[in-house]
Amino acid sequence: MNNLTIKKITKQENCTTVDKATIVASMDKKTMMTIYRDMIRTRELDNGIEELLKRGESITQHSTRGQEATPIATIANLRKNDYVMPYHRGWGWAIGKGMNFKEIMAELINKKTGSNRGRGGPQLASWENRIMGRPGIQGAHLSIAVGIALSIKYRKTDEVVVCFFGNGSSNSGNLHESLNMASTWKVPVVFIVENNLYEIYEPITDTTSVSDIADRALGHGLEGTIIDGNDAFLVYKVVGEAIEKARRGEGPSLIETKTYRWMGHSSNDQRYYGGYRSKEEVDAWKEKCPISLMEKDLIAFGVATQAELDEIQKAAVEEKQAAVQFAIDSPYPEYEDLLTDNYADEKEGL
Amino acid sequence: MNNLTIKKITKQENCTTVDKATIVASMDKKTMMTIYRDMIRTRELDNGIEELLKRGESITQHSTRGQEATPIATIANLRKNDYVMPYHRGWGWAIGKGMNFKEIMAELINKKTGSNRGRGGPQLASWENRIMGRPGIQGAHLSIAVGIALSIKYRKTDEVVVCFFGNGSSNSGNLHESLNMASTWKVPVVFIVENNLYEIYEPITDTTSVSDIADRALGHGLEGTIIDGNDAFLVYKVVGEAIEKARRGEGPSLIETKTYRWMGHSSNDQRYYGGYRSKEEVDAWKEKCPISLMEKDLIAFGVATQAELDEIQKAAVEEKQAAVQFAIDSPYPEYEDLLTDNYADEKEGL
Amino acid sequence: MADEKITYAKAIRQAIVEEMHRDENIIVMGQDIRQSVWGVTTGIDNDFDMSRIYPLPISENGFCGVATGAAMTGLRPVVEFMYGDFLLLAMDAICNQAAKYRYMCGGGEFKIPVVFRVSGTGIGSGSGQHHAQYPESWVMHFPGLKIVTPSTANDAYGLMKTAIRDNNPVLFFEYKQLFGKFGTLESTEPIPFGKAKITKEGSDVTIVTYGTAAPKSLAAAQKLETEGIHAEVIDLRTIKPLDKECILKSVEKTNKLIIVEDSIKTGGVGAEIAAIAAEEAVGYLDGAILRVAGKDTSMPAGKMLEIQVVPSENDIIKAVKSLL
Amino acid sequence: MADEKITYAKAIRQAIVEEMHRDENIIVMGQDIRQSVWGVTTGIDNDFDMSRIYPLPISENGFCGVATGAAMTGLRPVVEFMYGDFLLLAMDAICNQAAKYRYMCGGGEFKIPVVFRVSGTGIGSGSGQHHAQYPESWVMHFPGLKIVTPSTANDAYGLMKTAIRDNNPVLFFEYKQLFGKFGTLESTEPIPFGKAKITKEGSDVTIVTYGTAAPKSLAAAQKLETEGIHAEVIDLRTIKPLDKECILKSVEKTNKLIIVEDSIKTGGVGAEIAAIAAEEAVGYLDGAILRVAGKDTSMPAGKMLEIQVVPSENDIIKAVKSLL
Ligand SMILES: Cc1ncc(C[n+]2csc(CCOP(=O)(O)OP(=O)(O)O)c2C)c(N)n1
Ligand SMILES: Cc1ncc(C[n+]2csc(CCOP(=O)(O)OP(=O)(O)O)c2C)c(N)n1
Ligand SMILES: [Mg+2]
Ligand SMILES: [Mg+2]
Repeated sequence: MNNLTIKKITKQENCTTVDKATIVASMDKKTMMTIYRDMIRTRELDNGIEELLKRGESITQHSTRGQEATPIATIANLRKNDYVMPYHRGWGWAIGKGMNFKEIMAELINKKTGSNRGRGGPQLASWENRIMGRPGIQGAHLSIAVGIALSIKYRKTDEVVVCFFGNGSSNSGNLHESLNMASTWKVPVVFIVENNLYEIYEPITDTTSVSDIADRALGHGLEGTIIDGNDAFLVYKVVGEAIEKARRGEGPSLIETKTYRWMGHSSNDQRYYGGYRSKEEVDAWKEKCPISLMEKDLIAFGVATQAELDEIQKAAVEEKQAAVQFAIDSPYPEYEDLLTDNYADEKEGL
Repeated sequence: MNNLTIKKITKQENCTTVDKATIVASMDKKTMMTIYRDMIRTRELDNGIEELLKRGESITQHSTRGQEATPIATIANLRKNDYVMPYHRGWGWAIGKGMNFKEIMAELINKKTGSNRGRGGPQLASWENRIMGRPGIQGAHLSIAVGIALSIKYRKTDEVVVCFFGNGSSNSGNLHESLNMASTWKVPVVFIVENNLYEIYEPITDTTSVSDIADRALGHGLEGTIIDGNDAFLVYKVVGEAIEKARRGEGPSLIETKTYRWMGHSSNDQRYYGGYRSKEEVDAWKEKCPISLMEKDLIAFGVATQAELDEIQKAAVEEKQAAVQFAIDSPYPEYEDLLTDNYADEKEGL
Repeated sequence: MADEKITYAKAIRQAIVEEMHRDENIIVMGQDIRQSVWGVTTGIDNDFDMSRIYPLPISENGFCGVATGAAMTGLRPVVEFMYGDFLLLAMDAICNQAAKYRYMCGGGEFKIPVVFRVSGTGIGSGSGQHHAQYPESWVMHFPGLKIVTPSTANDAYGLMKTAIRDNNPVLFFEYKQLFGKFGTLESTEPIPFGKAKITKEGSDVTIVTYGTAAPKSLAAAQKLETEGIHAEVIDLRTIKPLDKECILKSVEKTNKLIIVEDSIKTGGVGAEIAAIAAEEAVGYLDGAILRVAGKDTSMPAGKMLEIQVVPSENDIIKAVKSLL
Repeated sequence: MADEKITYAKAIRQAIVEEMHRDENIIVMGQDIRQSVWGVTTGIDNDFDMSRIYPLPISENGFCGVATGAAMTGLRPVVEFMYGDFLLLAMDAICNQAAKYRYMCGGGEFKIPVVFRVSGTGIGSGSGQHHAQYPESWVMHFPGLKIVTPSTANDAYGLMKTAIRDNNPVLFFEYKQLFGKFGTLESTEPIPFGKAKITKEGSDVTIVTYGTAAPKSLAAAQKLETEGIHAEVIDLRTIKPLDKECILKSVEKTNKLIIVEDSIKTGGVGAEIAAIAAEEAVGYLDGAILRVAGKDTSMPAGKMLEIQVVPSENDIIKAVKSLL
């Protein structure tokens, strides 16, 4: 036996196409309008937050602008009792999963009426909507999502978890450990990585060994999927299939959506436009606005009229106005509130 | 543009074969005999450690038996000033890189004459031999290896680092973070994963989402390579190519060698034979003994005579006997020794 | 039952198994958990289905995150760290996530009933720097956590029951040197957190201790007793919550305080106890507060060496005498 | 130079840049390091080639391991943590590896000259639980590490120089609230570790403090002075090594000790200092040792809220008065 074997493992790409008309035909109007409405609402929420910032409020804000489609079209596939593990980029997941403007805005400026009683700030959570917390530590939520999926499997329900993350946190060891356990245990979690090509100021190439985060599925016995993250129809369809697969008990998926943020990383970042990114690049991505794209599609496919869409826009502005006012008018937590809830069932003295 | 693209990423395997005769022909006798000798010596070292254990010494020992080929044939490619980041499995890397029996055994029973002055125990290190420490934390060494490789690149030498690890630690987030940085920076490190199908008592399938650890290269823009880890000739050749690639500045590699440990995980593990593994499985792997295999090859290819091989065996036994005695006769560190070297340039008081 | 001898390891096992029978939402997780390096969960797959037993990969931070997520949604994971030292890998999942999650999310339904069994803690196997540390103080600083440090089979049993029933993340320390020690179970009831045990009464000096230092301290006190020195020994049993009242009351009686721990002295648990006493027992403290603790050094490998850097019975006796 | 005003952030930057010019083995690493969230290293790629500047991925444990390996083999990495809170991800690389590596490997040529810049520490941005902690005490327990906590531009400058020249792993804390504060550099020389600074002399009470609590403590002491209360304020500057002599000498004079820190009280740095004093200053301590510290709670988000759980000037004043 002197013929010795050397086995090489490489990656293979395989593209298929899907006709948008087919996707549209498979969806009901309500779902499509919900996706559109929630994208519009998310953008209005962003406007509202900017108003608050201009008024001098301090908010840790990572604008959603330009990235509305992925979270919202993803979540349009979910049921009320499905779980979402969000990450820091934007608030699309919050809007999509059912949080209202008031509880979000009040929380962001730390008012007692906020979703987390004012103390969570950007770490929005909502038990009612199964939004399971948004740690400030990038990547920490990935394994928590796997734990939730494990408990779903243990309880033998057909719930699923959707877990979002960025290209930046895909470099965290947490991703590797989480994908490994999720895949070994075949638990119902769908990982969505929104690859917007940057971390804070760093382009992905300076810190990341792959340009397609989906490649990272391969180290865990999974296949990777890559799609345009700005096309709500495509996201809805492709993620929807992964969610159904998870519901059927066939295990986790990793889907990468290519997208781009229009604004600075956070409200502190004013260098985003022609600083570490070129103006041409930013402008080109603005051309690919997920909202305009869907607007065109809805009209073109005869799903909605411009009047219907305008109505949605108007309602969102009103909702925003009311919420800004609500947040401003709400009280801060009392001093004592700051010290509670470190423990469940808490007694004096610990 | 209603044709939307879905890109799927999958793994692809590609086998090539190499004739052992070609490898043998390409190697000089000295190298082949060194590999054989160091495998024999490693096995004798194991015997010596067992003698010490039987005498009641407490040693944290992870027997090399059955896995001699990978570390030794790998290191046969290295120069004196190349670096080795070892892991806990066995002592092949120590022997191969040039540590002597005395400093190893004395260290393992915590004598002052040991390589690490008696305080490192199984955490063998040797600055002289560029063995850069063997943390007890599985996977912690992976990123340290990348750091050494980074400093090589910075200093513009053609040194390389070889970093060994087990299938078990391949589940650590450290692997992901280390491969990512190594690949992004293209630093000269060769990762060798010895996949012996088990962790302590767990078969790989219970904790690990892939059966081929080499798949994990794909998440970092690298290709994976899989070979029989018990064939010294094959290991020498395939790893040698990766090392040369690293020397040329062409970046890191990940090579998986399939192998098996004959003994328990550590000296405490007596369940290894027909406990969590079947007797048939263990016995089948014993048939694939890397030392017997090379012995047969050396004779068959006319590289060495049986008499030469016997001489090597005899010398190793003598070396072992002397080292056991040396270790036993050596003194323990003084109490004061236990408190030094927490700091470099240490002064009284810190 | 009070007559049956049981080891510390088996007492922990018994508590876990009884709780698992009581509540089917309890699962156990750990590296090599069925065969178990320390013998605590060996063969647990004979008692329960594998759906309740999770062999874990070498992913300490990841698996603590998993346990946190599972705990948040109805399960009660009992997770083993094979060695205490490995906690440093999982500090984010435990101290940034599990500890803070409820607070961060606004309280309410967010609860994290998880037990992190920090097994194989301390010296005893001679395996060196990364297999012999005392991590109790690493986690003491973080609100949201509870910390249990049993020194006997009985305490380990009763406190494990409480730990599993608690709705918060609990770090449960299990010590290598104690696994084989026999004791008797005094009751099948859980032992409440935050109640120290006075293992020996005395009037001359108060010795506050926990974990592996507790049996040593008691032995030292018993020797001192034969010399006519009456030391009171307080075994804290839980570090968080801490039974401050018990300590202060004892010091009020003895006027002297020594803290004994195997952990490294600087920044150890003893520092916090000394600081509390220096702040609150001041009217009745007479003399220095002494800490008898591990040396400020990385842990040497080797059973013969490691033992030299933690306090001995004799160190405790000397400290007591120096105060009187 | 003594007249030129410079911010704390720029002082750190200047020290790094000067050292980098002096020694070409120094490299800087950090997430988004060229643009720099805190402004410390912004534009450093104008001063140095990219071979000396490493933008880092979100891989805190991994990149600290990388820095350790690079440090062991001839480089002197200066590594930024964007926020102090992220240290919990890298505890293994720092406290198990960098801290113990030399000891574990037997000393000799094994040296780890690395500076971990724990930047963005403490409150100031209102971003919540994971962006506002005070991690100094998390690392205090580990032999092998040094810990620097500068409160002024001058100290930050001089201590950074020492940190970079030190042959051991150094944690260098940089505080959000201090980045914009102006100061003057008194000298271009490094400031030695382990030498506290008495920022105000006094005879009535000793206030020991560090980091962000130092300016508050000084301000409180100055107000007290106007009321005829003479507090002595000791700014530790480094926590490890700790200038015990300075503390004990001051307490010998004042007989009273208060420790002020923004960190959570339980298991904070103050506990260790109180314990040392309770053990060693006992002859001349008169009254309780008080700790004025952060509340035992997870940090709330929001600038308006976070400020409420750390001590105020007024809390310090009240504590002093309660002792007199
Ligand atoms: C563990 C950790 N490291 C660093 C940070 C600081 N940080 C916050 S967001 C961010 C970049 C994230 O990039 P990405 O994941 O691509 O998300 P994006 O902001 O682009 O949507 C960084 C480095 C953090 N919050 N947590
Ligand atoms: C971080 C960490 N977790 C767990 C352990 C305990 N442990 C030591 S060896 C081992 C199994 C390692 O398996 P593998 O990497 O396959 O190496 P092998 O022993 O099979 O050669 C485990 C779990 C450890 N030392 N470090
Ligand atoms: Mg991004
Ligand atoms: Mg293995």
